[in-house]
Amino acid sequence: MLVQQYGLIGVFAVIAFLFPIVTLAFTWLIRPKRSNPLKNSTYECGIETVGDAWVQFRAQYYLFALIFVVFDIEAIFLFPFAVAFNKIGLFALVEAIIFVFILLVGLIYAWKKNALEWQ
Amino acid sequence: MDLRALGESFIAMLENMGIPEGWVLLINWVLGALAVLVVALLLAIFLIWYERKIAGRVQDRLGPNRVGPWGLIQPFADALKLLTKEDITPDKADRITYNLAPIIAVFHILMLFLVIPFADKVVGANINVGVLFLMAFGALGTLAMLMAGWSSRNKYALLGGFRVVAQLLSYEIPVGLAMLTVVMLRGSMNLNTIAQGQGGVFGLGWYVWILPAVFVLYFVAALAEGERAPFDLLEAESEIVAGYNIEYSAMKFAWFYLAFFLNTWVLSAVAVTLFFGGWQGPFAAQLPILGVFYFFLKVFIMFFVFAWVRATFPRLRIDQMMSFCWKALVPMGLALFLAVAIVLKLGLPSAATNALLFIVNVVILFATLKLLGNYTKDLSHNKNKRLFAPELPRL
Amino acid sequence: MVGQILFIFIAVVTLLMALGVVVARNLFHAALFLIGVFFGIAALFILLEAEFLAMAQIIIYIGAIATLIVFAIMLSKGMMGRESGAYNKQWYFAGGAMVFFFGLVSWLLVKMPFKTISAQVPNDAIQQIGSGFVGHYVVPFEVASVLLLVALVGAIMLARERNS
Amino acid sequence: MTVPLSWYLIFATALFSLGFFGVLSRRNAVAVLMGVELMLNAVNVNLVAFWRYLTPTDLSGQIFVVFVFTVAAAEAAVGLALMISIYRTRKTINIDEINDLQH
Repeated sequence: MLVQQYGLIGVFAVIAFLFPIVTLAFTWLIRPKRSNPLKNSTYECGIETVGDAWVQFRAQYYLFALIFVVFDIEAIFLFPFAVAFNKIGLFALVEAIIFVFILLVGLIYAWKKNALEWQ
Repeated sequence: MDLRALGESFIAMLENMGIPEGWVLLINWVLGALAVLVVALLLAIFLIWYERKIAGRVQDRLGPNRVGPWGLIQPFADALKLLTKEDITPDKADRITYNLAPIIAVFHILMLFLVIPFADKVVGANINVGVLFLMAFGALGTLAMLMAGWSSRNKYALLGGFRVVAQLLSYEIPVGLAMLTVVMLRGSMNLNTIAQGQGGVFGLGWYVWILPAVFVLYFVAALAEGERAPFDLLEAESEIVAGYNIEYSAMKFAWFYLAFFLNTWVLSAVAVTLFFGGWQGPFAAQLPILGVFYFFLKVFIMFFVFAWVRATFPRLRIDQMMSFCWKALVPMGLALFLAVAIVLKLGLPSAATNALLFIVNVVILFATLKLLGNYTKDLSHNKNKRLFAPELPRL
Repeated sequence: MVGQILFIFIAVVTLLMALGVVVARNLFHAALFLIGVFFGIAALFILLEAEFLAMAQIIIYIGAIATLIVFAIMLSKGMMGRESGAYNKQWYFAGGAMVFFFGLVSWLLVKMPFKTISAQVPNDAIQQIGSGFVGHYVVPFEVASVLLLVALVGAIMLARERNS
Repeated sequence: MTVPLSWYLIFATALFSLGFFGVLSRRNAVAVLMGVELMLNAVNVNLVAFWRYLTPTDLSGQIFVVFVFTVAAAEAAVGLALMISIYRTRKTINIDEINDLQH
């Protein structure tokens, strides 16, 4: 059963990956190629580009990715729990609630520290 | 006509021709994969026309109407144009990453088609971790946009990349929480099993009647996941020109465009599967082909709602959007998850459980709306605070 | 037979990607290679019939950790371009240590007999994992959430900009 | 189950060695972190392979891997936050230039 399903996924993954490559190669054959330096320069609202594009950004943005990672892991723990939910007892539910509450403390901490503000 | 019987008779025919078993399996897989691919591409072509038509009607225009009857051939003309356009790669761009990004964007969206059940057991791969599969390959899309944003070496593109991280990653959490609640109710991550659990006459077994607030949560978060207005800040034309795909042209741009439309379709299909019974409908059990019809009907209605919202609403500001996700949707999702878990463990008869779930959902939904409403009302008197950045309610 | 060919193919590609992670001068390219490695390992998990872990691998490693790494690279201007000196002075020593370690451990592995048993993976594997979290492994389960909380608090403290 | 267990173990060893090399030889702290991730992944492959070949009916092996995931994610989050913090003050994250504690 597992082999049946994942074999299809494997075959499809190869096809889905090759398909855009093949079409891109095909358009490379038929499209016009008349490039010039001006055309290939970086776009910046029609004016000359100022400085390098890879500039320093504020680390504030990083915090969102960080909080996301923590909640993502939480989801990985809770999905098997949800699947097993009908089979487990009341005590297990209490444990899961404690688990969620500990993470909720993290969310509230981030909230208090203004880590959830986009500035 | 039974679709599964058709497939089985085809396998039997191949085996009768004396082809070894392994090859039959391989032929089967390749044919199945090609079928899913063709369905996805035809859908993309049709969806572009459908959305443009809806947007046109909403805004009191006609939409495409020149090429073919009702402009139906228009997307083909567009595709042909994009195929033959000159493709510009900026000199400064990081070439490998720049070319890889659209490929990954298409790859991830096509993979998502594999686990969506079109009718009972008519699904590419009927795996037990279907919901996780959606989350896993959905996350690849974020990565494709990040790659595009970084490799273009353009300030707007990089800024778009940062917004991608902020928006798509953040809104993945409410989507995941909504899916988690449904999984808990059904006790399975298999999407076909989830759809099967929503039988009943006239759609009374649909989970949207039991978990309305969870559906609202999913829908709002899905609007953001699909980069649709009012959450389309990734490619806000008036702010960051086009965001991560600013330097892309011709076919590479077309791939991002296609991924965008198919993404919305997949989000609608998942909404239908999780909350609106998937392929369930009158006589679908007797006649599986009807299941396909019902499924597509529901998905196109759902897609219509997505397109309708996109054509109607103005755009939010980015700080409002991030606050809304983390300070309203995530707490609401966690509260729903815990409340549903507790109600399910009370051990009431199933009718009473369902009624109680509905009440709990409505209460949480209105409590969230009330808190948000109070907060915005507060703000209109207090001009120093930023609109729509709710603070922790005092307990 | 088919399984062996598949394994060799995946293993070779994954190891080449891992080599790319170690030798790529451009950090962003190294991160892309790392994503390839994660993907290859997810494929190996499928071969080992651990479908839940394969999906968790993609969600956590590619969706979260790799994104975090890519994002950190994007945030620091100096890291985005080509590095001048990617290796430190002791790289030849590290190479020797690596070859020695690999030789020693694989020699031991070939020598060591393992009593393998061939049994089916239970059908309700995910359910068993879920009840394991709240059953036998409840203490690590709660400790994991505390660990995540501490990581969150620590990382916010570190990455926050203090002037505001 | 046509693939012998030792193949997986040797693969994991090779992956671990490559990560080890990365940790020891790279100057950039993010590259070092990537090496650590490779090593953790090698450990995961070992855990899953042992689970599949030695105790396939007991799911403890898989549960352990999920805990390794958690630790890896926490490590990456804090490590990268540390690097961003250091980068902000020093404008470099080359490990041999961050040596305040040596003096």
